Amino acid sequence: MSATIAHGHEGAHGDAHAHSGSFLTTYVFSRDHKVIGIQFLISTLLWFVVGGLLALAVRWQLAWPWADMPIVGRMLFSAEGGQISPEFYTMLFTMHASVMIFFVIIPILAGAFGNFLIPLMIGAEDMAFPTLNMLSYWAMWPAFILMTASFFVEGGAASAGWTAYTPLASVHQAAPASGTGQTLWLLGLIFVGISSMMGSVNYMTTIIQMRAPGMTMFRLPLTIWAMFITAVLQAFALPVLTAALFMQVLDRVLGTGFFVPEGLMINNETAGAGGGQPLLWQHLFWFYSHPAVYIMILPAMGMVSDMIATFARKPIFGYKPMVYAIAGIAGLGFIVWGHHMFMSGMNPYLGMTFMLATMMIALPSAIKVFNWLGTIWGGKIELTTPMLFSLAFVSMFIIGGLSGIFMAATPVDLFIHDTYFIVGHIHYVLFGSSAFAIFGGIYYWYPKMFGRMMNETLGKIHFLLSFIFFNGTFFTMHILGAGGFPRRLADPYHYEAFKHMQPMNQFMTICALGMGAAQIIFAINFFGSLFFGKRVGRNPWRANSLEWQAPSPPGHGNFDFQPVVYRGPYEFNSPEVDEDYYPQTQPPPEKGGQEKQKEGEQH
Amino acid sequence: MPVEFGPDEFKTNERRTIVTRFWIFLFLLVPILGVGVFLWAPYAGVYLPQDVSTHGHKIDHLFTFILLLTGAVFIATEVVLVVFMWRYDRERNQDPVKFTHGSHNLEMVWTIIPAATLLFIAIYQMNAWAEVKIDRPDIPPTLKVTARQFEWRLQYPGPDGVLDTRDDIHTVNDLHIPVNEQILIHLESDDVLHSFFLPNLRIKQDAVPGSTIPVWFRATEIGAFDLVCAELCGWGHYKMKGRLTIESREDFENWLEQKRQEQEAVQ
Amino acid sequence: MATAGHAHSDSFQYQPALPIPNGKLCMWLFLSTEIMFFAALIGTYIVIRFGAPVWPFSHEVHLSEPIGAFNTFVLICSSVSVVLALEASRANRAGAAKGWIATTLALGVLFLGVKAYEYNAKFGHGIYPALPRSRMYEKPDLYFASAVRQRIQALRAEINAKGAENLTEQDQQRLQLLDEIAADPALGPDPTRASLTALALRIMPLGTAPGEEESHHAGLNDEHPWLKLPIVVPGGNMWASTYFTLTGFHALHVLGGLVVFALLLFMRLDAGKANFIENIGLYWHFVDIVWIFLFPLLYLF
Amino acid sequence: MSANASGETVVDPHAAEHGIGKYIAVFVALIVLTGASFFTYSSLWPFHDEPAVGRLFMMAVSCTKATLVMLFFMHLKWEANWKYVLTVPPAIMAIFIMLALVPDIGLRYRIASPKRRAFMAEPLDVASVEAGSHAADNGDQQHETGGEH
Ligand code: HEA
Ligand code: HEA
Ligand code: CUA
Ligand SMILES: [Cu+2]
Repeated sequence: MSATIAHGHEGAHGDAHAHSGSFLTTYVFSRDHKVIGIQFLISTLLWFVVGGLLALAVRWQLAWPWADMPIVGRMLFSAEGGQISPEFYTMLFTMHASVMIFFVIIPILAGAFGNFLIPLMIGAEDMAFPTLNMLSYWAMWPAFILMTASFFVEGGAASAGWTAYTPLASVHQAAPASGTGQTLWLLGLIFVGISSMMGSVNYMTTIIQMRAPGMTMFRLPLTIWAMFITAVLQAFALPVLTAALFMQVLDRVLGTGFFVPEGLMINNETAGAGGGQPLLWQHLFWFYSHPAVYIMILPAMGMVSDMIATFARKPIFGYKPMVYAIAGIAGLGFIVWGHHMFMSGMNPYLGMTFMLATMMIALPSAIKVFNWLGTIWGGKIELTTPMLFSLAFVSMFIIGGLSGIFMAATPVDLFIHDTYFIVGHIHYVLFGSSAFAIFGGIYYWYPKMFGRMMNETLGKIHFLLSFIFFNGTFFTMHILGAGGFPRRLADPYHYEAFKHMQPMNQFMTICALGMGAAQIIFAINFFGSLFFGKRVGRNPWRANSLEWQAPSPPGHGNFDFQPVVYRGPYEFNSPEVDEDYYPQTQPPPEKGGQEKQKEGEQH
Repeated sequence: MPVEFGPDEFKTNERRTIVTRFWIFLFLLVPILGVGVFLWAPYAGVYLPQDVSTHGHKIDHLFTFILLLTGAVFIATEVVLVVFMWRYDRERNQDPVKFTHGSHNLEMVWTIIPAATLLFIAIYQMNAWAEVKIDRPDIPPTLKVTARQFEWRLQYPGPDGVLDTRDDIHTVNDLHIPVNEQILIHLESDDVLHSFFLPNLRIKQDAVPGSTIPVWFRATEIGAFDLVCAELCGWGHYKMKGRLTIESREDFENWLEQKRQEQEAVQ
Repeated sequence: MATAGHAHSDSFQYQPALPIPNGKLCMWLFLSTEIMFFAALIGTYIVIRFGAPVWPFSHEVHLSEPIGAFNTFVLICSSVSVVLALEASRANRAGAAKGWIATTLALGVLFLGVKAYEYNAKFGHGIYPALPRSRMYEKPDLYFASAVRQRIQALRAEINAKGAENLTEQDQQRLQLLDEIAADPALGPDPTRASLTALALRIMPLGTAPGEEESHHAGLNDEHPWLKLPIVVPGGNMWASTYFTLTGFHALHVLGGLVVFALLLFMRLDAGKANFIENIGLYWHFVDIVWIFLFPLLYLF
Repeated sequence: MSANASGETVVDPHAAEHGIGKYIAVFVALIVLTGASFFTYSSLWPFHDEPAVGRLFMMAVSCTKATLVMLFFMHLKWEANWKYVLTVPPAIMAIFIMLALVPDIGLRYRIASPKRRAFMAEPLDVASVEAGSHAADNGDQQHETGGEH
């Protein structure tokens, strides 16, 4: 570990001046943060398709259980007569969630945007440790291969839910896939963890040490603040998950008993000597995975703040409260993990404590929501595609967040725990919020990444369809949940009481298919614009933050001038200047020196 | 030389105004349809199912209370969002941009009011929680429920009234309880996690292998309802369902006696 | 260190918040994550250890405190030697630095050697977590008795497989011993709790609590190492789980450090390498600190 | 870039302050402290009946040792205030996660199910052996001893 770190450091220095390289070092094993960011972006979009198709299979089964899957079914499960078997269904949603969370949302936010934006936005030429950075990308591939390989091993992929609750996940006899599949899943996650860990220390070092002159902490764009605090969250939470994952691997491979109680009988077979505590896994898992949900939303919030300020042409409302809110969410995020365990048989007094903390975590979120509203108040809003996605983020996050309040209330959670209410909540915060912010972010920073604009019309159609079909798919889940419809059921209509909910599920599935189709438009736009998009200059959105002062796309070393920062990133429509924007690098008019700056830009 | 391209592209024109209105309308649909769905839900029969317990109404009340509260917040915030989008649209808004970095007073207001609200909910719900999970009745267990892949094993004390003796009465997936009586269940699991979910009694409790977890409630109406397993427990999770029959004391005892005789006949 | 930034006119200027090199900051951050990793493991150990109904005495699981203490000593020495290597390198005495690094490497290897010896001692007694069961039983129950019976039968079959005429003197004695053990009341038709306990104690006597007199008689397994009979170690499975996991992860960290020290031996450790040595030193001290906690927790608690 | 990479700043301003003598002193202190925690295991330790005392003592000793290592070997004694930023939060979080598990998992064996109890480890009942086979033994108890399956 330490060896790589040190090498990485030396490498940073040596590489900064190397302008040419072979194809392999420029595009594949590149140590340039921008290339790594784009690699992350494209890989995660690919994985998004994988996760999305798994979700569509889930939806298919929920709408027409045991019906033949058209075309694909015959190809994939001819043994079952083209149907999804209940074993396979459990694998589907487990892998859907694992791929979406660990291979899409986390790596796209931290990996793709974090990598691309951090050095550009703080005025650095690269990350502090480029080699480490490259390794953090390449650790994702073994992870993904391990995970997907598990579909092809005996017993199939992991099937204990993305939460991998023990002893279902840790005892071979418990589920067909608790053989090799679950072990591969665990190893895959360990690799993801290693990747995130390398990213996290790197981001923290870079943000602490490599800001351009004048870029004080309180002049950082909120995106950077969010990335920074996300990195801190990862640094503290992830090792705990890694330890827990290792313990589960040991339970499965070596027969230790951390999560297996004694006297376990499965299919009339004893399962190991045991002596451990099944709930210990849940504590350790959620100690990471609750902060992880904030790892999945904070960068999105940061990005949205930037976009909203830019397109409302107005300074962000309450910059410092926003920063404190991010920090508050992170801090509180560590003491609420028990809200996933209200019904788990946890000490009920502990449940009350966690409930109180969970209620309080809505506060910083409230501050953020109100400050976004405050930002668009009195502005001049331009409804570009990124802005539409950002406003949709706010709108959807309110729904997702408010549904969290129901679950935080322990007695209500008693009823809605493990029902579709939770599934609705998950997708409102993860898809409606995080993924929408990601789409917005892609439209917004695409010109910086590739020097070309994405097509606005296609973008708006993508937004329109995504927005409508997203709500169509997931809003109804709330009332399904209120009706007691349990999640993770391969065939909910096995229960008489849920039969009448099938038409709603069919409606949701049709919407989900529509949402998938909408993503095709996005894919066309994304890849087509690489070749046909309009070329852009440095600052197409007339934004203030540093990345827009660099060339599009930025060359090696990012800036062709020494960035010096004079103010915060959100000084839109400042009375000091005539323009409606005021770049961070532009010296104040009184002090003169504007010529010098202009010179710098014309390089 | 790269072309400078930016927001100017979308300068004023007729088409743009219409399109903008369209987006604003789309965002307005969110609160309208959102509220609509919840109003429609009870009629469609996808809403809180019939409650037959003594504590259930508290949970339902809390649900409704939080629904109204969050509903109000939801409508307010979404409407404010739409109104701002409408009012401060680039075309419509002729006033200069309000160049401000925020307001300390406003921040205080919108921190303290939600804080108070949330604290209120937190304290308000504690009693209901205590009633279901903390204030355990001081009575001997009515029956023992053992979850295993993929069935519910129920064990009633026999004539001696004590559990775990030879005269215990065993059934599978067939849970009978007397109405209007305090019931105390000892919940166990043989293999993996399961969850003992009685939607109509507003009861849910995971069964953890290795622990005995008490569950208590009091049913108020006679009838037959579902017993659902609500924690993923393997491929057969979906079919791990039981039947709950709430009946009068008399029927219950008859049933128990009948089961006992059936059991003896087998032995 | 802003000065360094100014030194390169063609390079970028930064405004670092902390007056330390990036590498050192990164190492400290990395150590924070390591702290959390071991905190999770130690936390697990603590709740399992104190939640357990019984925990084996160290002698029951062949844990030797003096050996553990010796290993503590070895690690402390290596911490000193690595800090001396840093001093030497800072003073630009490359040769001395390399000497100290080599010393550290040697001490680390010694530590791992002792660890391997300890592991081996436990494996030799059948103490390890294993599927479905190791040779350890949690209580003297019927499972235990039947396992003993099976083991005796297996041993008998093994000896008899040679054919009656090929049996040596030693084999005869062994068969005799096996017969004698098989006659134990616990292996008869109706074993009692007391007889089962007695058998367990006969195979492996109880360990002693700290401060008590060492028990004098050795068990069957000690007297006749070839027997390898199942043993009863109440709490043994969780003991083995936690012991091997905690020390194992610690040993892996030691190994990681050793690899870097080995690489350092191929470099010139002059002042230019001082920062690098400082960073690996920080890591090494951290590994030492982890052991400082593991030793009392695992050996003395 | 930063100083170390360029390899320019190498003169340690504190070199004089903490010479080898200091390290040797710390080394001796660590050895002595190790001896101290080892001492709780010897027969001279007075609190064998109260294991908690010994454990607390050992943890205090360990913390002292860790502090010594951090202050002197890891040079924290001579560092600027950033040392608090980088060490205090992890320390708090580490202690927090260990403590957080206690109220639930740590006390969990108290609600163990009868089935689990049947399999749970228990101290060997030496007294029953000494009492010989007169001890109350009957078929039922055998059954219990052996587990049900
Ligand atoms: C990005 C991801 C993300 C985010 C941001 C959140 C945010 C929140 N979550 Fe969510 N959660 C998940 C992802 C996320 N969650 C996932 C994936 C699961 C399921 C895991 C599984 O089991 O598979 C889950 C499950 C989950 C549970 C467990 C449910 C159960 O299994 O029974 C709970 C319970 O308390 C909960 C609560 C909350 C709360 C209170 C917030 C808060 O942070 C929300 C705060 C925001 C607001 C409240 C809205 C804005 C505020 C205002 C407009 C101000 C005014 C409001 C009031 C006065 C009320 N979540
Ligand atoms: C980041 C997180 C994320 C995202 C983005 C999604 C996206 C989606 N999810 Fe997922 N989901 C989770 C996280 C996520 N989910 C989690 C954590 C769970 C809990 C799992 C558990 O219980 O363990 C869950 C569970 C879950 C369930 C519940 C399963 C159950 O409990 O039985 C359902 C059911 O409807 C579902 C559906 C969907 C759908 C339809 C999408 C859609 O939005 C997907 C749309 C995207 C695409 C379709 C991809 C694009 C495709 C193309 C470009 C290819 C062309 C497409 C066509 C030809 C149509 N998800
Ligand atoms: Cu049992 Cu799900
Ligand atoms: Cu959570």
